Amino acid sequence: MQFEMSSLMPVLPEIFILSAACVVLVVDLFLKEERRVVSYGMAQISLLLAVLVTLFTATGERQILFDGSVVRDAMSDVLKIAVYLISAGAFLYAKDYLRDRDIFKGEFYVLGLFAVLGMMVMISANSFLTIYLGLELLALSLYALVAFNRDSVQGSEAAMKYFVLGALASGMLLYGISMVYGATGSIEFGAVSQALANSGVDKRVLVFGLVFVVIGMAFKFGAVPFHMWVPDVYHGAPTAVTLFIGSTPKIAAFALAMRMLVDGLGVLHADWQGMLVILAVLSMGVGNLVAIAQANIKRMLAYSTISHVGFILLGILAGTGKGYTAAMFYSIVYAAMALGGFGIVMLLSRKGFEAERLDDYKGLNERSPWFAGMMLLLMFSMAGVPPTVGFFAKMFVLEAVVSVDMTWLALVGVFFSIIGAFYYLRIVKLMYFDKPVDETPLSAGLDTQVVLSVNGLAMLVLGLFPAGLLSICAAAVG
Amino acid sequence: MIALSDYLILGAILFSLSIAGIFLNRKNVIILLMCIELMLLAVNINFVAFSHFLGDSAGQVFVFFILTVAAAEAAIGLAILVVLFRNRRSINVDDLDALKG
Amino acid sequence: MFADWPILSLTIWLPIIGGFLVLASGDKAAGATRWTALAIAVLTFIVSLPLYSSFDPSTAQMQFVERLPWIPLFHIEYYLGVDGISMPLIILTTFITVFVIIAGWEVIQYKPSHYMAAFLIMEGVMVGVFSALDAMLFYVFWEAMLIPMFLIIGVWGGPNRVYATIKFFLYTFFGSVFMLVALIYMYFQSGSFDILGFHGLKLGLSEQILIFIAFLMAFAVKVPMWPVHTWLPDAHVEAPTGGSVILAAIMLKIGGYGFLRFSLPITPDASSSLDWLIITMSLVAVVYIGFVALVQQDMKKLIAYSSIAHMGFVTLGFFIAFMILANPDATSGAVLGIEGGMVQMVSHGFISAAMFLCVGVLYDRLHSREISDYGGVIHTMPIFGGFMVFFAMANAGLPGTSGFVGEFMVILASFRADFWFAVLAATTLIIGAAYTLWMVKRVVFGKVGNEGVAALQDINNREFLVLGSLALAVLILGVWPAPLVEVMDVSIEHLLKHIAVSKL
Amino acid sequence: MTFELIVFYLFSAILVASATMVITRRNPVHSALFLVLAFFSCAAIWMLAEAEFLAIVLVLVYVGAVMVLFLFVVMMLDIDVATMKAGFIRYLPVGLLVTLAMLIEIFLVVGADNFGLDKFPSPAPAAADYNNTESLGNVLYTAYMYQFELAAVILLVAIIAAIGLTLRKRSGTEVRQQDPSRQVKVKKGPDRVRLVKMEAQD
Amino acid sequence: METIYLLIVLAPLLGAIVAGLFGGRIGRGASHWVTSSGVGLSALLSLYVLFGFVTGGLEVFNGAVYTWMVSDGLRMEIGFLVDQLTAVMLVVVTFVSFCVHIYTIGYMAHDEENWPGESLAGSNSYQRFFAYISLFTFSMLMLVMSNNFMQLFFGWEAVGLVSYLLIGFWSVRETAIFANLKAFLVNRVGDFGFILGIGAVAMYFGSIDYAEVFARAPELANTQINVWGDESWSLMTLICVLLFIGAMGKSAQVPLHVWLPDSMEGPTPISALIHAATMVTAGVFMVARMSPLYELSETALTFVLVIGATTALFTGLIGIVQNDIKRVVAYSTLSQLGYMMVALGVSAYAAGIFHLMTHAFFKALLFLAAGSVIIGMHHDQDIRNMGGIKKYMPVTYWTSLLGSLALIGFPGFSGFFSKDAIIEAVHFSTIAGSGYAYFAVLAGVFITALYSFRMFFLVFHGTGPRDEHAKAHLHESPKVVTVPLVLLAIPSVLIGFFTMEGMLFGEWFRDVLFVLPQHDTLARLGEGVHGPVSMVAHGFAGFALYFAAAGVFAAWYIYMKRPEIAERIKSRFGIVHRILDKKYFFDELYQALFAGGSRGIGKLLWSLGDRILIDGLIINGSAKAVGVVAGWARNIQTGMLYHYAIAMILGLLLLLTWFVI
Repeated sequence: MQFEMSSLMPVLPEIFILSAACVVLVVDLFLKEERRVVSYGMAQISLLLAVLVTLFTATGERQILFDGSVVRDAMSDVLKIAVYLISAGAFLYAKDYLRDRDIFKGEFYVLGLFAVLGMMVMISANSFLTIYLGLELLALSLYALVAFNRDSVQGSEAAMKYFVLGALASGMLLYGISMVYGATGSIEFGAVSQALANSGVDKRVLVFGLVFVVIGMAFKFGAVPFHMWVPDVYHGAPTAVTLFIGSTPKIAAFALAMRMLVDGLGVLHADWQGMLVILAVLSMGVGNLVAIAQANIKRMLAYSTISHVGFILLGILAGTGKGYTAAMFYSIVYAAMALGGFGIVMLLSRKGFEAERLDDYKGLNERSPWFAGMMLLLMFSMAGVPPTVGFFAKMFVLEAVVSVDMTWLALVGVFFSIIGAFYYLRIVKLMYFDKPVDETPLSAGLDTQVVLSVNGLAMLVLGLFPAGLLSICAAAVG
Repeated sequence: MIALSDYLILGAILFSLSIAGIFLNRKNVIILLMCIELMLLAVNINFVAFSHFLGDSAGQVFVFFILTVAAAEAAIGLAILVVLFRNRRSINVDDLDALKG
Repeated sequence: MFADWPILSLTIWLPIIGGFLVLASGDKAAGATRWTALAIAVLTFIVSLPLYSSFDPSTAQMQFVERLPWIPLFHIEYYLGVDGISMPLIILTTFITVFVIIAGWEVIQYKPSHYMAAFLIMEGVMVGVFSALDAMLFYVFWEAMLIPMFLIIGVWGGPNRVYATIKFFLYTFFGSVFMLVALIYMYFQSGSFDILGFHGLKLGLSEQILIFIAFLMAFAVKVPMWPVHTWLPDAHVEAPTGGSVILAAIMLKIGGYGFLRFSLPITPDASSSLDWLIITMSLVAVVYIGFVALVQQDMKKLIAYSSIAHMGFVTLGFFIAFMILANPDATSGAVLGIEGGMVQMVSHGFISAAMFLCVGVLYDRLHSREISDYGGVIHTMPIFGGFMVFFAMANAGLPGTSGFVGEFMVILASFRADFWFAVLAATTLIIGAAYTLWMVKRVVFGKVGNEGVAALQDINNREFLVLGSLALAVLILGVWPAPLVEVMDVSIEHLLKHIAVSKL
Repeated sequence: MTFELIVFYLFSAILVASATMVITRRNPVHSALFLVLAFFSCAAIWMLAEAEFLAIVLVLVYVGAVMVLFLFVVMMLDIDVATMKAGFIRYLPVGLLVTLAMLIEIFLVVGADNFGLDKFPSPAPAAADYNNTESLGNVLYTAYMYQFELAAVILLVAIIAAIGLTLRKRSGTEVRQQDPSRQVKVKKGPDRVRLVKMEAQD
Repeated sequence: METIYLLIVLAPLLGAIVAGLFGGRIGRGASHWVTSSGVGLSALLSLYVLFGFVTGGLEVFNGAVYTWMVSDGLRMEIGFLVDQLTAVMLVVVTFVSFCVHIYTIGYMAHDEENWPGESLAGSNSYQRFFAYISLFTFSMLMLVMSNNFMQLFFGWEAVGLVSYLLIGFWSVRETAIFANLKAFLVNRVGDFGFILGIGAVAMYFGSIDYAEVFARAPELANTQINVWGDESWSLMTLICVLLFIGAMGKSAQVPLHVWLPDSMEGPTPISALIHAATMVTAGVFMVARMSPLYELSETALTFVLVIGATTALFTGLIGIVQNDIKRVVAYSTLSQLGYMMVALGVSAYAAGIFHLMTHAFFKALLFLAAGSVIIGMHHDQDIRNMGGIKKYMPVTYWTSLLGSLALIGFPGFSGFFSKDAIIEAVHFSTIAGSGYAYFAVLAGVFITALYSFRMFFLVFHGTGPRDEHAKAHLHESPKVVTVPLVLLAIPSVLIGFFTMEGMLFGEWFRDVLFVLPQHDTLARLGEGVHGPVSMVAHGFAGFALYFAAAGVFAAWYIYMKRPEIAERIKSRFGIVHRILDKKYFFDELYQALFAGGSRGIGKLLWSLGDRILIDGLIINGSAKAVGVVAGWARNIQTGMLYHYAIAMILGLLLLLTWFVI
């Protein structure tokens, strides 16, 4: 086998991010504490450059590389770009927060970039092995990030829980992969898919393996009952990290599901559809219900994530092109919503004060009408109220579900979203209808303010003009 | 002759034991980590067995990577454990209950 | 000459964009903000007028159509148009909004720019609801209405506003999400979200019934029909005057409009087989709610309940059409019922708006809505007292006012469906007069109740303008409803022809 | 019963027994040692499956590095062993039940019905010149090159994470440190001797 | 011609608008000028119209002014039907109204005394009053000139509105605003039936135009409508009864009569105009107008007859024990309305209308006279405080006497002709209930005479007011008050004599009022009567005249000659007196049953239905349930790592069991 430079071109984005991470890692060693912002800047620039690199190397065709290990297609390009942009947003919001807490260290950005790399690998994976490695790369980076604030009792507890459960989940995933390997004799998606199509394979063994694979995916998504880590990790991790965990990995999880279930095990659609139905219904139910009982906004958003995952699963389980498009749209939109939501949490936090309690949002409209408006848009978007984009995300998914004659599932979905609307409304209520307890003015930097505004307004603008993003997703799914 | 099912049953027993370990062990986080090592071992047995019976090297390659990752995982897990212990002076699983609800 | 202009789009987006401008202008120069808001509202009203003047009442076709692709992948279009059913409601919306802005002039001191902006945005959105011909566009406007209203009640409302506004939001949200599923379902049956396409869709009876129920949940909550009405009194009581006005005058109409645009033509067979349900609910609304209104101590609550009872006539009028159609020897009455419902909607828009504004006038002065806190208002506010009595009479359905027309038509039509429907519906003559006039007696007439009342100032020019304009509208419509009925006549006859044909 | 089978069963028994000990021992040091035993027996079983390279890696990497790390950490952390197993018996029934249910369900699938010799005949033993290590090495650096690089990145992340989490720059009064580079740079004068003026004490 | 009719209607409306909206600006004088001249113009034009019909110079006019609306093929128009019946009503309405306008100038001259000083509503109450009565005139004219049911209902409700406003005119008085609410609501009960009747007409005739409806009436005469299960009713009976329920409200027939006595809370001019002469007779007018329908349903006629007779007798009885001067007149009005209804019930529509006309004049006269007395007595209305007013107020005295004589049916006076015609018509009638009615109307004659002259004697004769202060200031009312009295006294006495022949037996109503031959009681009466003189002679042959005389004598004997008898009767028949004094407990019954009952139902529905069941249980209950479930569900998240792991393992087991096994 010969390697030519041209064969590396399709993975140039991965190579670029890897190099960037290493460069940041090294450069950071030589930086003084007060110059740490350079690492940050480099990380941001590399993410933005990665967008360009991805765009320039994009061919729009489906390319299988490295003996079937990697796939480069339109979906991977779109998802990767979303990951870069949202990660960049996360890094930006995190900056002030980290600095205020004396954990503004290069490792954050290095690990963050490695996590991005992990996600990219997942997004582009074409074999179970690649996807596993990508998953672990992402997971290991995240474990470390959760424990990033070493002096935080909650952080280390969350990290421990995340780690143990994550390891358990990847153990299960591997067990499932081993069964699939045993049944099909291959770990490469194309080959697996082909082997399945040629039947002769014992269905029962496959479904048995499938269950484990689905669980591995469900854990990454945080779908009930594999969701238990989500609230604790969101809550315990430093908000800057929660922001990161809460946003982009959902895109990666979507890719995980698409690659494994659709590319690899698409033939078993009828079987995994049933599993995803259970997971989706439970997720929407538990997520929305328990969120109501939360007094901590990070936990609340965690449960809200779980409920949104239920919706993403709905789109995937439909098993049609439109369903995948809808789920993809939803994932990206959700990542952006979560980014904005946690961004506001970061905005309100300051040195020695975590704006975690719901009561901290009281009277935000008095303190900053603009950002109250942004949060309003984000919350209504999460609740799925038009004309925000969250509505369209939900609507497309429902459409996909209805199109496969599962109208009852759509009804379950909308029923739980009514319950869900309550806790989003409660935030709006606190911001607009209550008097502020804390009158401290907001102290975020201009960059954060601008990006956060763009983030919030995007909910509205995308809601008014959803066709663009939607057609991109549709084209990506193919 | 050793049948494929023998290997797989061995893997299954190990897998179940590791799960039982996670289940039963409520005091010591380290043993949880060990259980996870056991679980990966079970998976590896599966892969090796399949690889052997299918005459395909991919399974063994997979095991190779699992071992690598498991090592990395162990390192990070133990690092987190150390951080946890520093913060709490305990690695009792029962004490990890600050985050709930 | 106006036919080529995108009048509907203008009417929708002018106030929305204007609203954001007002929002951006902030509260530093509150006076300028108010004038800007008023200018936008008036301009919107003027812009909407060609809808009436250039309207061709001789056709049931959609007019002023605008059609652009919006989300091509799902065949969702930006598709607007009006017929005789929606056009009067749009004019009503633009008309009432002007007065809501004026009514909130100096009353709203807390963040007036937000207040004005919320109403302007809502105006645009409501016009959107009435003019959307794409179901998804309709739904987007329909739900978008909730946001400004949620804030209006919550921010400028009374002491129990949070409960009221969340109840309002969740109630209506609950109702409408099921409609969403129904719309999506129909999308797969017809291949697009074109509402007119839905009309022609063949559907089985059980499908129709499920879709009908989904629509019913949305529209019944909005109208509101008994027994899903309880959000309304709370919302009304807590809302600021402008909010109550918009809520009563226009938002409730959206539910009624929905029945005409969706339930009836899309699921005629289900409507026909479930008409007893709607009629029962409507009659319960008329009678039950009438009695409930009688014992209210709070003026706004009383008027809120009265709104529910009046909207009962609307739904009654719409659905007796099916009973009449089912009767083989009946020839007429169905159109009368539906038109009666429509007239009732428009008229109720004026009257309830005026009633809430009247309460608002009092509330602004004494900060109480309790009936018992007033008495003998006529002695200190004779002009206001005159208006209040006038609107109360209109509310009680006095001939010569618009309140009479719709009720009269519906009672006449319901007689054709069943004698007892007419009997129950006609009880509103008694109960309606009882609760309205009893309130008037206790508030307006009698000896001056207390020192607060003794110190009242009569309405100023601004309030006079608002109430006077509405009084004129009520009177004109009552004395000569023909122009209103004419524009909707062909459309409704077309609708009736459509629903008379079974889809099975 | 062939020799191979006897060996398989023997090591399987040891493997299962030691695994059981791992999860039931009170003292984590014992658990760790039993885990080492389990790895050894597993390595033996892999040998039977002609995965010599992996068997050796397992012993070398796992027993040699990972388990030592475990032991190191166990020793380093000051753990009260006495209380470690309290409540074990209480959860035993439930644990057993769930484990049994699990086992039964897995057995139903992976049992001889699906994976018996009739379905999967034992492969012919590899030729004498077959080199497991070589064949693995071949694919590892060609077909799996991408993954191989990724594995390297994962290890790098592990290093960064472990260091980032546990390395502490000790400062201040907690620990007195020597810094030879600073010692060397000491200059004459104020660096060496510091004159302290004190008020006369009476 | 249409212009004249429009002018008749619009002139008062214009006056009302000017005085109502700009009264404060233009002042009192201009207000009463503009309204009075408006009504005056109407009156003149009405006379012209009537004259036109008398001379045959005018044709019946039936035409639309404008189309109110067209819906579903049902054309609703605002239009006029002017025929002989309308012409009579026009003249009655505008003439009485004009007199009342004039009278009001005097009566309301010092109205500000009735208002608290600071009341702004009181500051222009004078102008407002004129606006109201002009508006009333307009409404009443719309009613009588209507050519369709919708407009009839408009007029019907509009007069109700003005009545409401005027009864509650002195809005500081708790009793007044209670009375107006009561009046409106009781009327609404009638309207309830009325609108249903219109509904029935509209739906079965497909039109609400009189001409079309009447034309189609015969073909629908035997239509049955299904009301419940197999039960079906005659359409015509249903329509007529429903419409008559409306008439019962407006014309204050038992049991919807309770509002009329209370309506005396309003200023006296409106008692005369609205609650005696015009509005309350709208019911009579309506039934007469609908004679083509009523004739087709004997059941409905019986219904009308029985209700009318009952009203005539029993409300008259109450009049005997009343002490408020206006209430006595009010009960007398009730009783006389009963007579009119009786006439309609026996198909003597012409007699009914005839009595309506004569009654309008003499009852307005009596009310205005009573008002004059009240002015003199400084708004003391208790007849027990009066007496001997004759010498202080001669004009009032004499006009009152003429009015009272007309009322009791003194031979030759207008009341005599109309009332005697009714009694005789009942006598000739054969429809069910006519026996009872005959007894009632005869007894009524005695009672009418008794209470009328009881009042007359107590007020004008005897020793004089007990209150010396009042006595000192007692004097005749000003010209603006007495002139209308005189104006009204003339027709009270004479009109019967001159019009009786034409109206009762002549051609006048032949094309307007429709009577089936078998019902035509007047025709049978007409066979024996030729001209007014013959009628008077005929009167002496009947019982009625002697009953009336007995009544007058009894009144003189009991209340003037031997006042102690009255006391003795009162104590002897305590229960009867109490029943009469309490007006058969109707008010108490209604108050408890309807006012209290509906409030009770309302409270029940509100608290139980809305608040407890719907809101409490379903809405807040489900919200609470969600909250409880949420609170419970969050406990699953124990924080314990092994629980989390267990959850995952259980999830695994679940999926395995579900999909693999």
